[in-house]
Parts: sequence; structure tokens; C-alpha cells
Amino acid sequence: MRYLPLTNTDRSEMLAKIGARDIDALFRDVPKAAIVGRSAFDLTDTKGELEVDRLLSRMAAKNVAAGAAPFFCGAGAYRHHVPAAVDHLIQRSEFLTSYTPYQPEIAQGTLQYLFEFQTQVALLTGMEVANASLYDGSTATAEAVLMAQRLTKRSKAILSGGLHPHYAETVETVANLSGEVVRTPVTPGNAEDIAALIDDKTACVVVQSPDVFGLIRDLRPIAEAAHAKGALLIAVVTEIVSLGLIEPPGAMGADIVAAEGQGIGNGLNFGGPYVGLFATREKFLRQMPGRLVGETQDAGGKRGYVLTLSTREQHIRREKATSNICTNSGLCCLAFTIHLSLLGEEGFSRLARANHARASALADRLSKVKGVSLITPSFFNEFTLKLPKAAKGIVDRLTTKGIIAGVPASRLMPHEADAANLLIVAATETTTDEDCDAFVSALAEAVS
Amino acid sequence: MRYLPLTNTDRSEMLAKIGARDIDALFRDVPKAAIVGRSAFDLTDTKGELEVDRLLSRMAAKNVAAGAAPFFCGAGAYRHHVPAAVDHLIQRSEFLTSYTPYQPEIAQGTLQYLFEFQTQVALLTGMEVANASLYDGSTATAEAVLMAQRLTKRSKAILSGGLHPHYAETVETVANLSGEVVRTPVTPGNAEDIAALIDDKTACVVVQSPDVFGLIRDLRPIAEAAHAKGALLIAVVTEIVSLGLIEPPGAMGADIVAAEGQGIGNGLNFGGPYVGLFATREKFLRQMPGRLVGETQDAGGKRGYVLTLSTREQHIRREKATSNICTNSGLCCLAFTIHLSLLGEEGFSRLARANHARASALADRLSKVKGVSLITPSFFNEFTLKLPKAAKGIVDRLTTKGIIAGVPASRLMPHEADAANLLIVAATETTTDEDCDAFVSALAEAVS
Amino acid sequence: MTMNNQGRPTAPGTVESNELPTISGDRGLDHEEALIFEIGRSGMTGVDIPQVQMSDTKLGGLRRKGPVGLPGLSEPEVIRHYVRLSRMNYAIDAGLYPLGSCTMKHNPRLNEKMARLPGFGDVHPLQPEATVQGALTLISDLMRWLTTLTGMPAVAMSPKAGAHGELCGLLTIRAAIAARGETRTRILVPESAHGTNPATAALAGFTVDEVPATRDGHVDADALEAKLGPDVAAIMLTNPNTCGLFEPRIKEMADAVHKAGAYFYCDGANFNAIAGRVRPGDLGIDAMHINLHKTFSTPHGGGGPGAGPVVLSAALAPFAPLPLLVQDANGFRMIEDRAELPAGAQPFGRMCAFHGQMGMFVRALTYMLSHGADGIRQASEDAVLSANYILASLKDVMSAPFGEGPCMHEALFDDSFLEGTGVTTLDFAKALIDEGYHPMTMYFPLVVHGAMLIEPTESESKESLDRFIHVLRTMALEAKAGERTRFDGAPRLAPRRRLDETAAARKPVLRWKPKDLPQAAE
Amino acid sequence: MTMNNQGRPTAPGTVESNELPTISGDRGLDHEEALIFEIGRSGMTGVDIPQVQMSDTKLGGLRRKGPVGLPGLSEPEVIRHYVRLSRMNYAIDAGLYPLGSCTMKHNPRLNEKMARLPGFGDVHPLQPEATVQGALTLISDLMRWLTTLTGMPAVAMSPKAGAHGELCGLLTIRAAIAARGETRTRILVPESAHGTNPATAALAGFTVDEVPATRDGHVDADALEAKLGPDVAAIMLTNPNTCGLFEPRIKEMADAVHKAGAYFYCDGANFNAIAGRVRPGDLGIDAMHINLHKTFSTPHGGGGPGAGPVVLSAALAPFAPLPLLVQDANGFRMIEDRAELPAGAQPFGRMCAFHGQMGMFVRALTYMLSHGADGIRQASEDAVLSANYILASLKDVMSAPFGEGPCMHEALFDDSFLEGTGVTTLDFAKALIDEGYHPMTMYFPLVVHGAMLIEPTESESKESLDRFIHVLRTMALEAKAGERTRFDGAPRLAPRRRLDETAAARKPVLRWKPKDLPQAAE
Ligand SMILES: Cc1ncc(COP(=O)(O)O)c(C=O)c1O
Ligand SMILES: Cc1ncc(COP(=O)(O)O)c(C=O)c1O
Repeated sequence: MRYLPLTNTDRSEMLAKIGARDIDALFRDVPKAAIVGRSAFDLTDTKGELEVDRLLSRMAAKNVAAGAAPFFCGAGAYRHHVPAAVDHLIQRSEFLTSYTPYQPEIAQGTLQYLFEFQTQVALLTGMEVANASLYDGSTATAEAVLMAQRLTKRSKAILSGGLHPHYAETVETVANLSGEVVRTPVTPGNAEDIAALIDDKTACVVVQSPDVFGLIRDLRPIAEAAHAKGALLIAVVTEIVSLGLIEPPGAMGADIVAAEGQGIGNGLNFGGPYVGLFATREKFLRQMPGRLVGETQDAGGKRGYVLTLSTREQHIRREKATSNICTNSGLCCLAFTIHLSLLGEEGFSRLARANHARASALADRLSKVKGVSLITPSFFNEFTLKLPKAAKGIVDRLTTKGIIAGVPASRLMPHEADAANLLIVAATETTTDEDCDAFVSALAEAVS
Repeated sequence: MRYLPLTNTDRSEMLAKIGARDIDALFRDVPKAAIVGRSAFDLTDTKGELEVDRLLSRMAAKNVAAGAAPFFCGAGAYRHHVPAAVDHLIQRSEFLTSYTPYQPEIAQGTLQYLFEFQTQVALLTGMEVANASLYDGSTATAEAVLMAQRLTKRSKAILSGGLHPHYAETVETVANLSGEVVRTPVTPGNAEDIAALIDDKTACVVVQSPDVFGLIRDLRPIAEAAHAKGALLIAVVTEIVSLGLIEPPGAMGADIVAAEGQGIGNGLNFGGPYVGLFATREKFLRQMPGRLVGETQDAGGKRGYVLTLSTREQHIRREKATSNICTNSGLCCLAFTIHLSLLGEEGFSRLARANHARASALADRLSKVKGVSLITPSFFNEFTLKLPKAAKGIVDRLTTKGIIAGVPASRLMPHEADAANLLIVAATETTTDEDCDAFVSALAEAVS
Repeated sequence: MTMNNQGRPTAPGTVESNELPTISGDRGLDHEEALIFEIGRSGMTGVDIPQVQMSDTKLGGLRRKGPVGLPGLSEPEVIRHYVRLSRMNYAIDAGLYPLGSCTMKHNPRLNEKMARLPGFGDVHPLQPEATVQGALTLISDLMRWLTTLTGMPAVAMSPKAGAHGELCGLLTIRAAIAARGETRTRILVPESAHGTNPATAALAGFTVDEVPATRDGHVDADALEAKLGPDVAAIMLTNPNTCGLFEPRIKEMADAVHKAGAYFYCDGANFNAIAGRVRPGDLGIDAMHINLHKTFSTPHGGGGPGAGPVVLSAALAPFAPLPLLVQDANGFRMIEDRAELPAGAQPFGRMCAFHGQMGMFVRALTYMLSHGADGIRQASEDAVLSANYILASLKDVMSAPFGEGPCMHEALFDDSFLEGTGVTTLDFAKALIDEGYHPMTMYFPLVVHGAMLIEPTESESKESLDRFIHVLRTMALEAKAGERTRFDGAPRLAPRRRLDETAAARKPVLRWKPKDLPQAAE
Repeated sequence: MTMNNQGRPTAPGTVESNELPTISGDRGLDHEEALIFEIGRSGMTGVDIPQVQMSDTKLGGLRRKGPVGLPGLSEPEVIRHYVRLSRMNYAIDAGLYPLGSCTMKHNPRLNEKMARLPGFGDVHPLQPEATVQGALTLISDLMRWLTTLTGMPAVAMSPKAGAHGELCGLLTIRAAIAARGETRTRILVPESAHGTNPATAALAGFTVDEVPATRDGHVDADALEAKLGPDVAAIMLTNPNTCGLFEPRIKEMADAVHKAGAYFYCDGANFNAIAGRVRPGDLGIDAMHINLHKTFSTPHGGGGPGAGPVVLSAALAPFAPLPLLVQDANGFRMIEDRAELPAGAQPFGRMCAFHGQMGMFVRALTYMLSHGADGIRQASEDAVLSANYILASLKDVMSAPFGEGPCMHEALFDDSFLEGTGVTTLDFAKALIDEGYHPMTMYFPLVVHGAMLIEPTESESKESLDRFIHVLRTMALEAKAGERTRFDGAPRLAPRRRLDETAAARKPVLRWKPKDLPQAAE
């Protein structure tokens, strides 16, 4: 087997050195009954690279790649152009096949990029500090709620109806254990009056902006209301590129920002791996989940970086840890930070503008289609349309025409009756004029 | 422009330091009339990566990739499966963006793999020494002829009719200047009696095996005849993988081996870049063209490698150099040597067997097609069929059916009347049963 | 794997360098590299995106007021920056990486190639299911490999790493208990357990009750059985355990646990020792996470990403979280909502958005198809063989707390052989860095004093193991002979000497700030 | 670019190391690595290919008798081997690479991605033309960029590198002269010319006649004109020349050459200085090769591959070699045979099999489309600006043989500033290695004593140039102050000290041999 360097001669020499009769002798502690042979597994044997390549390529060919069709899906995952340099660099052996930087003397590469990543995330979100990543935006949101409950010693979390339903369910799944989770009604295209619901049992309010329908939310009044009641505002961002054009949550009073970083440096990957961004105020530092990299000096007086404040973490604090997370999103952080380094201030703002301009133009054209209306007065690169028929049917119809028309709201919220006709549409810098033309005419035909 | 690190501020500061009014001042020596402006070039301006990616991807999509169809072309370039590790490793920055190892202290990586490459080439060909590559098989053959002329101080080179016509033309182009080149008649499927033509003016005979039709040639009698007349035998190999199964030229008396190394580690690339292999006897060392890497020690007594015997080369010997070559095929050697390291003795011989088995099975089936006959009694992974009609027409017809049926001999030798109906067909480990089925039935239909 | 020495910050005294100083500060091929924020300048960018016209009217009056504050670098500068940083890292590709409990095995390149096929890398989690049948087939094939290898009926695919899998497992157990109308609050966790186990138990709302270890490194089965009771929801055992030993009384414990109405959660981080030879399902396990990034080699550079699918027993299967993959006449479908649940399904909730770490799934299935069942079995055997070879070759000069062995895929040593030498486990491990090796896991598991946990994996040749053994033997003998030069203040030959972790923790500097702004922490 | 110090083998005396010896021989992240032949063992392989049944009957009785003698390694070992080797190399991606005459500029990654599109990388040179129209379009687009940038009517695409392009150019000239029924045997080549120029002239069957340089580093135009005569076939001039200067009297020389019935071949290796600003066609040039791997950034790691298309004047165009790309109603076609020649075409022959370095063409066109005409112009200006900045910043401490400048894209220094210091050009260059830089080109061009030719290219930031200048200034001042520590026996901090080139050449060991066999050279 090409990946296994031991020869049979090596194996017998090693057994001899060990003084074991055969390999079975090494499995002595395993109950005999529990040792099974090859026949116990109805699975194939070793295959060469060519054969495996063929098998998987055939599977892949059964999917419609986003790049192979006019494509308008968003709702938490966004297709952006990632420069070739990013994928080249993250495949550097020293990045790809290293692990958590436990030995800082031989892991400065990883530690420094994580330090730079933390800085970039803090800058983007307008917060004071950020960690070295969590799994993704949804789990980061759940961690944020738990952290708010710890900080406020209160139990109630209020989730905006505009929060991505998958995020809401993820939060409920863990936060219900430690307290109560309230979800406000879904108000497509409008901001619900969440401030009114905040009481002195409220640990936090969780508001996504742009929300799941694409609507841009003004967090300032909510932050005020929350702070007035001693609660915290958790701002959620699912399209990180929006922060190139929209006021950052930190500037609007957010106490914790939980975001999905996939939009920068990372591909769609059918849902993962993505990268959870987590930023907050310095004063909350010791309640933060996840790893933190800090600057220090080595014995020679040279600047260097180390994992720090580990006393928050499971391997030190065990059941008292701020989170159980260990493995995080290392390589995805790397892709994120490289892409953002390439963009820089100039490139990032141009990218954001290009996205908004694309989406605005498309929204204008689609909302002119007879029977179709735009229900999100404000948005970044994603908006929601009200169609005369069920959105799911329309999407399926357009799919047969080779157009991936977006995400029907009903897929995310089947129980919301008035979401049935809503279609969530995203456009990015990768969307072409031809894509838009195809979409507009196909939609016009489908709804007529 | 994303690749240019200087800002306008930098530029003016630098001009100030230089004491130049503007950039034009630095082009002082250029005749005014010769300085042109942007308008002199009817070419596009800077494009972003996304846009360029789109343009080229569209162009690429206009080609039928070999992997996307049943594919049977060979005749000097062969499609083999290259393990993913090869392309990953040759893209290591330290390999990809370094240059000729002129500074051995910081180029041991390149020097060592070239030393290993030289060893592998010597082993494969059964020769004593090999150089660090030439451009490709055809130019290596031309260099071999020139070297033979230098060594024998004779002018005549006899080229076998079985030598790839492109190779023969390449040799004629340069060797005619220094002497005369004779080509023996083309005898598809048979070995011409080249020994008879060797006289005491003959510097060398050039024989390809397997020849352009796929026929395996016995070099032993030719070597004897050549040596008897004081001439040299130059053996040419266009499919290097064949040496995993066939007796190497070195074992059959060849004095110089010129080969195309593309088949190991390198893709088809529409004809280039490929890698020229060049091996010979130790005693001819000082007449060899191209770079050589040799083992030595550093001042600390550690083993190391350096470019050596440069006194043969243009940068030292100038007009008296053994060749004018400077840039060679570095990265292609690297791909070659990595792939061969992965294969090893075991993998290489299995690969060769798999190729021959594939081709044999296909040849059996195709020669059973009514009106079709196999004219090459022996072959490795490529053979020639005689068709009842012009091969070119058949190939075009099968192309419309999505099958790339091979290379019509007429494409390489339009003047050979009796080559018109000959089709040169190659099969490798990448050829599937489905590919063969499709070919056999489509051919049967086309010739009926 | 976590290193408890991280929890005991070290503050080395400054040492003077006997190196020839260079003008540049760089040394041959070793370049120092500043932060991107110190390199970049405004106006520069590494991408060319046209400046488009755009109106503010659709931004709800919330257009960003100030700049982000990002530095501007050209592409060549960015590439040089990361290439230089990478050269300061150790990696599997560069050498043996014996980090116990982390299974740092070879990451095949084919896996990377497959994960980048547009049909996998460029598909959206919410695009119409008709357009992702290949992706769903892949997930279903992977599920089949995982359930077959573990001998368990079901698997939940969405957990994003081992710890996330632990949470998924415990929440499944919680739901199963609730469905029985019971409430059980206690979870038994061995003191040798990995930190994520107790942390997860607490996160899932349980109290943690520690089970002691026996002198031979196993879980004290008697103590465990004694602790069982009506309030015990589950035990969380690692098997093979964190001492690198298989729990001989595992079935007995499983039976006792089941008899007590509790469930058996197994931490599968060490599955690489037994895959293809032992099926956890045959051991009475109810739930176990599998770290695809360990056992099945998906690269997790810099600490992630991972994937932690959880295999489930028949008793727990109904409570698996959403989404659920089902197959019907029209092909595969993801059930994302309770309304469409198949009969009997009572999902406890959702672990995360979308349906898990697809990129890791592609790599793991590529690994499995490449190895095949026979190759996976061979890999486990080689991993165990290599660990035992190391144990057998070093036990006379280092101290193996649990004696002769055999061990499973990890060889555990304690620091008693260093007693009185003045050389600590930390010194010993750091000296390995100068020798060109990544240190073993230190100070874990906690049940052993000054633990050194060595996991060679199946990816090393005998020659490589022999070199490693030779170095460790020589170091051990030197230490015992009181020759400390190699250890004091090691490493000396790495990009950095020991770093001051105390200072880092005392005055946290967690981000770059423009010179004019004070560091927030000060 | 060639380094003449290679021709003057150096044999350093052994130096003793003051380094702390390690047990392994490795040092931190710096690993020593044996030859694959010393690592591998029989029976092992890094690929899994099924062992197929096969009969000998079709092998003409010539089946291989013995083994090849290749070592067997697993994939992890192979990857580790090459990763470790790579870490012993300097590269553009790691630092400034001021190797004069080599234009070691940034290699964009997009180019690599495009070259690997199956539609380019996986197409066969002889598959039906209907199936490669995209590939032929690409070649035709590249031809348009090259002819437009150079202001020449035609271009021959098949030459595989610069030297091959030189040969192509001279053979075109030879054919043109023959077509006029003349024979001309002499070629005028400046003494400052790159070695490939005289070597190529000889290869093409001409005699070489050297033209001296003036004291200010230009070709002596008067001497050149004096040498013109009926037997002169051509002059081969490099412009900008190898001293980094533009030939001010170039048009005058071109006119004289044409008046004498000869042709003007220009070595275009230095095109990067003027691309987008000056069109060689406007200077009276008849043929010029372009090193795509220099000016247009196609990577040539380890010394290749390259591509050397040759642009041709109207006078020479008809004699361009086969194949010829033509376009008609059915699209593009490669004319590979004389029978199908378009009117007037009289190709002199063929340079190589197939139609050139397609992989390089894709990269070069990607580079051109990315930069655009404006970006290419800017790149040339920045390259020239950077070289002049270096010249201006160092001329007071180092010695610039041709004074104040301005220069083009290269700054040339001689070793007179080292006179009496005991420090040689070689020492000075090797000391740069310890500072983290690749040395400049040394001992070329030959017209300058102890030449140091610095080509920064346009890929360096001002900060990077300033650091480099600071290091060179400090070194120069130290050398003059007689502080030799930094220079004696440098480099000290690289993977190797100076290597014994004399020994290597005296007893050539050009391949590994099994221990039992004696080294052939001994
Ligand atoms: C024994 C053990 N359990 C659980 C974990 C947690 O797994 P992950 O890091 O994938 O969350 C680890 C990983 O370090 C481990 O070693
Ligand atoms: C001035 C000059 N001419 C010609 C050449 C030869 O070009 P190539 O190396 O591509 O054959 C070079 C390359 O080093 C050069 O610097």
C-alpha cells in the first residue's frame, strides 16, 4: 500500500525486537471475541490513485458546480473569487501538515498568521479583540450566547426572526440547556421591534445584519435598549464581505460579534469547512471561547507569538472551561487571512462595492418582472423577492433550464406560511451580465 | 497593478534619490523617435484575475481534453497518470521560483534532485552517465548527432526511416550545416536494413525503438555494424515508459541515448514543455552537451553537489562550447524524477506491464475488425493499423463521435503514399475498457 | 492534541546569543518576517477589482463611515510573507511528528486534489438537491464506510470536530433519556480523560464524576461500577485510552453501564489503533465520535479544520440531530425539518448550519477507498507495531509507567528516569526540537507524572523510527549521565528560543495596533 | 544567467565548525537528506498499480532481462524527501533574487492555475485540429501580443528557450542569405555578449568575429562598422546590452548593417527594460528572441523550462521554420509540411518536434492579459527605476564602471572598490548569502573586471530595495575598512559552506552507484 512505509521484513524485525510472536500478540488486551477478520467488513480493498480519482471524479460530475451555471444562492454561504495565490499558499506543506502550534519555537509561522488573523477580524468587526477562530458562524453564535449567559449570569436569549434559521436552531440546541431561548416572529423585509422584548432576565439579544433575507439592520437602537437593561447585544454576520461597505457591528454597539468568514478565502464546499469569527470587548476576554495567540519575546529577546490565556480552555480547566472546543478552523483562517491580505483596504472596499452594485442592478431588473416584487428595501449583495407562485417550484423549474435561481425561503422556514413565495437571491462579483440576463428572462417566463 | 509593489509615492522618492526629473530621463539613451506611447499598442489594459481566468477558461473549454474522451494518440507524446504528489511538490516555491543552481550553498535542493535525475536516466537507459536534461527528445537527438560528428570527426549521419519524422527534420535542420544527413526509406512495420548503409564516412546511425509505428527494434546488430565501421549508434526513445519492459539501449550497444522523458511525470501540454534525456558512455563525457551535476564536499566536509565540467558550456567556452544550451528543462526533470521515485522498481515495471497488456488487448480486438490489420508484429504500448480507407478520414469521422482515434501516419509523413491508410494507435494505463469498446465498435462502423 | 504544559506558562531567562550577527537580521535561508500591518502601505493592493459606480440608496443609511484599517500589499509581497512564515513551521511533510493523541499521519495529496474538484468544492449547501446528487452519494458512501468499520447502525455526520462530536453524542444520550421520561445528571469520566470530555459533559448540562485509574493505566472498572447509579446518564471512556492502552474490561463495563440504564460514550480519538481489526459496536458502545482529521488523515494545518461524525447504537440512532440524509425514488434528500421526519426519528436538534464538513468528507472517503478495508487494517497494525517498537527500544533507558507493554498505537513514558538529573520533561522535549523532531505530547495524560506520549503513526519507515529511537536513547543516557548542555535552554537551533508564556498571559497583546494607539492591554 | 565563477572552480580549505553538534545531524528545522537511492528499499512503491497478466509474445524477444535498479519508496517518504530538499533552496518567493540578466521577477500563481486547465494541459499535440481550436487561438493571441509589443510583422513560436531562439534567428538569416544566392560566413558579436551568442553562431555554421566595447560600456559602433563586409551575415547585439545599457547608436548600426547587406539579430533577453515603451521593430532589428521565462515570468525552477519565440522582420518572415499557424474558414491550422505552404513561405526547417512550449505560452499570455499594455509598460519603467535607484544608492561606496548612469534594468559594478581589501567579488557575493540574499550575477559581463550585475526587477517594494541597499552599503564599507570576518569563508549560515568545485571537476562523480561498484570516475 503506497502510504505505508513498512515492508514485511521490517515488520518481522520489529516484532522480533518487541519479542512478540505476531501482531495479534500486541492486541492481547482486546477481548478475543471482539477481534474480527477481513470478512467482517463488506468493503473494497486497496485501490490505486488512478482508480480512486476516476470514482470520485464521476461522483463530482453528478453535481452542478456553481461556476458552471448562472448561480444565485447565498443564505449563509457566498461564492466569491478566491485568488489563485491563496490555494497555492495554504497547500504549503508547512501549513497544510502542521498542527496546533503547541511548540511555539517551531510554529511561529502558524502563530504569526493567527495573530494577524485575530487583528484582521477585530478590525473588520470594529471590536477590540478576536480569537483564533471557531468552527463556523452558527457555532460561533451559539458560543456567543453561552458566553453572554456566563457574563450576565442571566438565562434568557432573544433571537431575532431575521437570524438564519439554521443558526437559531444551533443556538437553541445548546442554549436551551443552560437557559431559555426566545425567537421573535419572522418579519421578511422588516425589522421586528426586538428592543421591546428585552427585560432584566435577558442575557442577550441576537441580531443578524444583513439578516437572512438580506435586509440591513440598524443595531444602534437595539444596543441601547439592551445595555439599558444590562443585556448584551450579539451581532451576527453571515456575509463577512458586507463589512467592506456597511458600518461594522462594533461601531453600532455590539458586545459580541459572531460571524461566518467563509466569504473570504474559502470556497462553498457544500457547507464546510468554514471559519467561525468571534470578536468581543477586551473586558470580556477571560470569558471568550477558543484559542488566543499573544505576542511575547523569546529567551534571545526576539519578538514571538504563543498560544495564551489557555486557562480558559478545556485542556486546563476541563469541566470549568469556557468552551469544549479544541480543533478549530486553522487552515480556513489561513485562507481567510491570506485573501484579506491580498485585498487590503483598497481591494476589500472595491470588492464590497462590486458586490453591492451587482446585486442592486439585478434587484432592479428582477423586481420589474411582472408579478415579482422586491421586499428588502436595503441590502448588501443579497435580497428577497416575492413571487406570484411558490418559490420552490420556480427554482426547480429554472434548475431544469440550467439556472440556480437562489434559495426559496421555505427551505429554511417551512413553517412560515407567508415565506412560501419568497426567493432569497444573491449576486457577487462572480455574477456576470449573461448570468443576470438568463435569470431575468427565465424568471419572467416562469412566473407568467 | 497587483504584481507591482511600487506606489507613486515610492516612484517619486526614488526618482528624487536618483536625481532624475522623471522616468523619461532614465531612457535618455533611447533615440527619441523610438520611444512610443500607449497608443502605439493596440492591446488591452490591466485585467483582474477573475476576468483573465474567465477568458482563458473559455479558450480551454474549446479544446477536447484527452481525459474527456476515449483517447488513443501517441506518436511521441503519451498520456499517463501522474500522481497528485508530483504536481504538489513541483509547485513548492523553492523549486518553482528558483533558477539554475549557480550558488550551490543555497541550491542543494535543486542540485541533489538533478544528481538523482542523472542517476535515474543512466539506470533507465543502461548507460554510464546522463546530463541534467535538454529541451526535449527531438533536440536531444540533434545534439546527439552533433556530438557523434565531433567524436568521430565524420560528417555523415544515417537516420532510420522509423525515426519520428519531426525528430528527423529537427536533426536535418542543424546537422546538415555540419555534415550530411541521410534518411533511409520508411518501412512501416518492418526494420529496414540500415547496417548495410554504414560506411567509413558515417559518424552515426540513429535508430528509434519502439519506432514511430510502435515496432520494437533490435539494436544489437546495428550497434555491431556501426562499431565495426567506427561509427556510433544513437538510440532514440520517444516513450520512456517502454524501458520498464524492453531491453535498454545501453544493453544493446548504444553509444548515445537521446530520449523524450515526457511520459514520466509530465503532461501532454499540447507539445511542450517536455524533457530531453541524454545519456552516453563515460569516455564521451567531455563532448556531452548540457549541464552536469557532480558530487563534492563543502568546506565543512559535508557532502554536497555542484554544477561541474562547465568548461564544456557556452558561458565558458563560448563559440567552442559543446552546445549553445543554457536554460534547459529543470522543472520537468523534477516532475520526472519525483514520479520515478514514487514508482520505484516495482511500480515502474508494473506500469510498463499494464501499458503493454492494454495495448496488446486493444490491438487484438482492433485487428479483428473486418478490413483492418495490425502491421506491427511487436510493440510496447503503441501499434499501427492498416485501414481499408485513408486514416485521416476515419479519424475525423470518429472525432465527430467523440473518439480521438490516434494519429494518422499521413499527418507525420504526407509524402509516403503507402502511409495514407496507416493509423498509429496508443493505449496506456489510463485507457479504460469502455474506451476500447467505444473505439472498436466505432471503427468497425466507420470502415464498413 | 492539547499540551498541558501550555497551562503552566514558562518564563525562560534571557540567554545571550553566540551567533555571528548579520546586518539584515536574516540568516542564510532563515528570514525574519514582520507583520503584514508593518509591511503594507495604503493604496496598494494584491487584487485588481474595477472601481464601480454605486449609489448609497439601498444601504439603509448604514454605509461604513471609516476605513477598516487593513494594510495594502502587492501579490509578490503577500506570497513572500506567507512563504517565509511557513518556513518557520515544523510539519509532517518535513519530519516525524510523534504528537501523542493527535495521530499526525501522512496526508495524501490525492485527497487534496479530489476535494478541489469543482463538483465538490464549488457546490452550495442549499442549491437544489437535484443538482447535488453526487455530493449526497459521497456522504452516503462515507456513512457506509464509517458504520461498517465501527459495526454501528447509524452515524451523525454534522459535527465539525471531535469535541463537537462528543457534544452531539451526549445530547443524543440526553434526548434518549428524556424520551424515557427520566432525568439523569451525572456522567462518569476517567481522570485520564482528554480535557474535552469533562468540558463537553458540563456543556451538555451534566455534572462530571471522575473515575480513578488503576496502577496499570486502565480505568478502575470496579470503582466505575461502584459509581453507577440511577442518576448516571453515561460514562465517557476513551478506548484505546489516553495512556495508549486498550481497556481489557471494556465489555464488562459496558454491560454494567447498560444494566444501570446508562449509556456508553466512547471517545474515538484513538480509533487509528483498531480500525479494521475491532468494531466498537461489538464492545457495547452506544456512541463514538471519529476524528476524520486524525484517523482518516484530513489535513488540519494550524489546528483545524476537523470533522467528528458520531456513530450511534440502535438505542440512540432515533435521536440523531438534523439534517438527516435519506434516499428515495428521486434519489438522495436532506431532511432539514421536523415536519418531514421518517417514522421514529426524534432529532434532538441541530449541531450547526448546513450539513457538516464536506471538504473533510471527500478527503476521508478518498483515504478509505485508497486504503481499502485491508489497507486500513494494515495501517492500524503498523501504527500499533511502531508504537510497541518504540516502547521496546526505549523502556530500558526511559521509564514506562505501565511496564512491559504491549501498548496500542502510543508509547507512554513518565519522567522518573529524569529524576535527580535536573532535566525536566519540558527540557527533554525541547531538546528534541534541536534534533530536528517535533516533541511528543507532554504532561498528558495527567495520571502519569511528567508524561511523554509518543504516537509514531503508521507513516514512518523503520529507518525513520530507528533514527528517532537512537536520538531518544542517546538523550536519555546523556541526561542520566548528568550531561545537561543539550537540555538547558533548549531549543537553540529553532527559529525561536523558548518563549515567555508568563509575560504573554500577564499582559495579553492579542492584536497589532498602530504605534500611536496604546496596546489595549497596557 | 550563467556565472563565470563556475568556470573558475574554487577549492575552499576546510573550516572547522563552531556549531553545537546534534545527535541526529539535523538542526532544528534544517534536515540533512540522503539520496533516494540510500533511502529506498526493494519491494516498496509509492504507487499502487495492479500486477497484470501479460505475455511476452509481442515484445520481439527484447524483453528487459535485468532490473532497472530503481529504489522503492512509499509516498510519505517521497514527499518528505522533496520537501526537505526544497528547503535547501533559495527562491524568488523567499527573497530578492537580483541575478543580473536573468530577470527573476514574480511568477503569478494565476499563470500556474491556467496552465493546468485540462483544456491546455491535457491536450495532445497531434490530436485532430478540430479538437484544439482553443489552444491554437491562444497561440495566435500570444503571437499578436508579441508582434505588437515588438513592432515586428512575424514571430516563430517553436524555439524552446533563448539560445534555441538565437539558433532559429540565425538559421532564418542563413536561409534569407541563401535565397539571395549569397554565402556569408561571418557574424559580428560584441565581447560583452552572453556566451550563448557566440556558441549559437558557431552552431549555425558561422565564424564569430568579436566587436570591442567602448570605455563607457557600449558596443564600439565605429569598430563594428569597420568590420562590416560582404562576408558578414549578421551582427548579434544584445539591447539593452549585458552591461545594462541601451545602445545609443543602435539605429545607426542597424542602418550600416543593412547597407552592408547583413542582418541585425538582437538578443532580447533584456526586453524587460523596454517592453511597452520601445518597439525593437523601430530600431531596425531583423530578428530577436524573447525569453518568455524572463520578461513574461514563466517559472523555470532549477533552470528551465523556457520558451524563446523569435520575432522577425518582413525580410526574414518568409524563412520562419515549420510549423506555421494559419487561419482559414475552418478555423486555425498548423502547417507542418512543405506541401501545404502558403505563397512565399520558404521555411528553413524545423526547430523541434510539435509546436513549442505551450505550457509557457499559456502562462505568458496570462501574464500579458493580466498586466495589459499599460501594466507591461509600468513594469518596464519600475524595473529600470529600481535598477537606477540601486545604482544611485551604491555608486559612492561601490564602483560603477560606467559612471553616473542612468542604466536600464540592471546596475553593473566592478571590483575596483574592493582593491587592496583582500575581499574578492566572490567573497562579497557569498557574504550576501549569509544576509539572506541570493547573490547578484558575478564575473559577467566579461568586459568588466570582477563584474557584479544587479537586476532587481519590478517585483520589489521600495522597502525591500532599501533593506538590500543598506546591507550592500554596510558590506562595502566594512570591506573597505578591512573588516573581513563577514567575507572570509562566507557563507557560514547556509545549508552548505563553499563547495569544492575543483575536486568535483577533477574526479567527476555524476551519479550514485551502489557501494559495491566503484565510482566510475575513480
Ligand atoms: C483523546 C481526545 N479526545 C478528544 C479530542 C478532541 O477532538 P477535536 O480536537 O477534534 O475536537 C482529542 C483531540 O485532541 C483527543 O486527543
Ligand atoms: C543575455 C542573454 N542572452 C541569452 C540567454 C540565453 O537564454 P536561455 O537561457 O533562455 O537559453 C540568456 C540567459 O541566461 C541571457 O542572459
